[in-house]
Amino acid sequence: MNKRLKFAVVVSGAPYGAQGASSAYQFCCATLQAGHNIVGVFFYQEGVLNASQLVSPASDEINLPDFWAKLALQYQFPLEVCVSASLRRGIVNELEAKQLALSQFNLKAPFVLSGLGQLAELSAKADRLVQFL
Amino acid sequence: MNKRLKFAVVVSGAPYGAQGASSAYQFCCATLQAGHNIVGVFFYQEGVLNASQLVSPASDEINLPDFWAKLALQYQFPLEVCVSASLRRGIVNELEAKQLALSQFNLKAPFVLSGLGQLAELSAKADRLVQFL
Amino acid sequence: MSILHTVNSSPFQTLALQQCLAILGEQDSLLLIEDGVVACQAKHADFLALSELAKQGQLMVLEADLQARGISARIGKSCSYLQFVELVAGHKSQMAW
Amino acid sequence: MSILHTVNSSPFQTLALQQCLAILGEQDSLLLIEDGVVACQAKHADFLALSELAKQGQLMVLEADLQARGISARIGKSCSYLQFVELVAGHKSQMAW
Amino acid sequence: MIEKKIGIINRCLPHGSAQGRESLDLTLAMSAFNESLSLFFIGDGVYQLLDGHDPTECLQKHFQPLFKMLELYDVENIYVCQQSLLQRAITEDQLMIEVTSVDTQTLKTNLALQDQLLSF
Amino acid sequence: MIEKKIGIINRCLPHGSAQGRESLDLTLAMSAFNESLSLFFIGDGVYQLLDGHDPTECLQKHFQPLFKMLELYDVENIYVCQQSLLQRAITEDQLMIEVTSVDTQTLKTNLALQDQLLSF
Repeated sequence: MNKRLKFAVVVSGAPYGAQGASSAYQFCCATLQAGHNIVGVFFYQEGVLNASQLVSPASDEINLPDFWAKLALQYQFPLEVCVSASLRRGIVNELEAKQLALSQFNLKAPFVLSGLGQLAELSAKADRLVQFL
Repeated sequence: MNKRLKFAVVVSGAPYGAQGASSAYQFCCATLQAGHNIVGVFFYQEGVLNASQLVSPASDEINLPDFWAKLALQYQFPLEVCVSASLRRGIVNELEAKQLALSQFNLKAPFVLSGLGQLAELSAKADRLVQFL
Repeated sequence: MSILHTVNSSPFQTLALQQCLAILGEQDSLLLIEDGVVACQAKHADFLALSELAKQGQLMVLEADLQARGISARIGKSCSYLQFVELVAGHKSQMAW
Repeated sequence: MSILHTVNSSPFQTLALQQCLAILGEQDSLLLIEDGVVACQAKHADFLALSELAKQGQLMVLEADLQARGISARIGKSCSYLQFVELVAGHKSQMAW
Repeated sequence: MIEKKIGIINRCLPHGSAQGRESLDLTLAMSAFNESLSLFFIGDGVYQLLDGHDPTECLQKHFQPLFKMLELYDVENIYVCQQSLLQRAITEDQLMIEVTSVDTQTLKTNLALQDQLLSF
Repeated sequence: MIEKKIGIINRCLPHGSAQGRESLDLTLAMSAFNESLSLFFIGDGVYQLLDGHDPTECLQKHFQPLFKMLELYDVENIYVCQQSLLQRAITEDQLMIEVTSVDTQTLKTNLALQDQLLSF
């Protein structure tokens, strides 16, 4: 078997409408299956929409935010969501909602809003960085 | 002056990340300024994201969902949002949230969730149909 | 009455412009918007075909989108959002590329 | 150690493949994913250049994406998600197009 | 009032984007309200109809079987660009539904007949 | 541990998508944590730097002035593809910041030096 490597994955695509986020998810599954580690997945640009708890596809379709959440919990890696990219796209956690005087929020656990510094940290930790558009 | 025409506008692009929805908004403003009527704007595909009440850009940026809401209220035309395209992208109104057992919702007033039949109706009413990707 | 084609992507990024030109009818018009406006500034594979269209008066470019990118059109008629509306009014249908 | 380029769009839709081939280094590899997989089935402007790359063993195609679209590759090595992971592991960096 | 002719244009590959699937959704839904729909498959859009999709492994919805519904819903004007098929070495009998294959000139003529167009 | 070299690649026009703006956001933010950033402007990406953007009328954010911050943040490796400039008849003095213009071979070499790449 090859050397165990640490992967960081950047997701730039929405969970629905384009395939990139699904490809990223399948790539993460394969990475773990191959015995490598995932140090974290960073969601940026349209990718932040993966963190919505309101995504509700029909029953014959996959719910990608659910899939991400389960995989991250099972393998204990963080799902970091860029806060500034999120706010302008309508992804808000409970705390931000309060500060912005919004009556609702939609960030799904265990996704967390974080700054681009977190991406820098993942990048520093990782042996390989992979991006999905 | 030219003949007054009835316009229907289809928005297929997200409020942020791509320019199409902004172009559609500016087109609608110009349409009204020219003395034409808008029978309605239909939001489909990524366009449904324009209907989120959680979109919270920085103060030096425009809030496109707000802009749509104000224009529609001022000129009294409907903002129809395709319900099936919405649900899979995480746009949910209070009623759907209850039925799906979701604790939160994010549809902004006066946007309304509606079926593709509404697009057929707008199409039948309109002298011109314009789409923004 | 004919089709108003709108192209919103750069000819250096997508083949939308090329494919649009291939099925553009004799009576149709083409309006470049958003990133599509660069097609009338830079030399790309279809610049000659586009120039021909401009000579026939069938090529328009959205001024606001040129301005946004700091470029000026070498071919085509510059057009405001109001003129965009009247272009739609003056054509039977619109086709978004 | 070199770059693994991934192209996810069709050569009939975007110029990503063409631009990727223009700066692909001698030691680099190219993996076609998502809509990009059609590049190894249909005859497009860069099919010849792509075939050359395939002959050097530097062209891979994601099997799952071929299957999704009901097409088969005429050039390039077919590859699973697991092999995709090992390709990333075997290169210094990845560049997404 | 005469019913408007609506042309629905498909230019994308399946699965890389949701264009094909949402175009078909729209077509089936609108066919209940408008009997003058025409579908156009040009460029990569012809892959939508190429029989044999299997998107399970890449987690996309397998919507191709729904094309069979078009006939039941009386959507009969289905035009496919001949040149796009040729360019991709796809023959008509590889397509999963019956279509009318048209040359560029006929394509232009048929597009010009439509009152409204929607692109996917 | 040696700091990783990160290459940030810009291939898009400004304003039609948020690519340029979000690439610059990322660059400025990451520069606080990593001093080995290199920026690459290739293809339509060179328009990001072409002086004179004015996106007010099309409702987009005027982020171009922020490119001036790169110098303050010590981001100094800024490579622009010579051929892309030439193809668009843009000269270096029309760009709003100082850059290193490179030919295709140098571009390849510099890209190969990076440990990680991010595309916009």
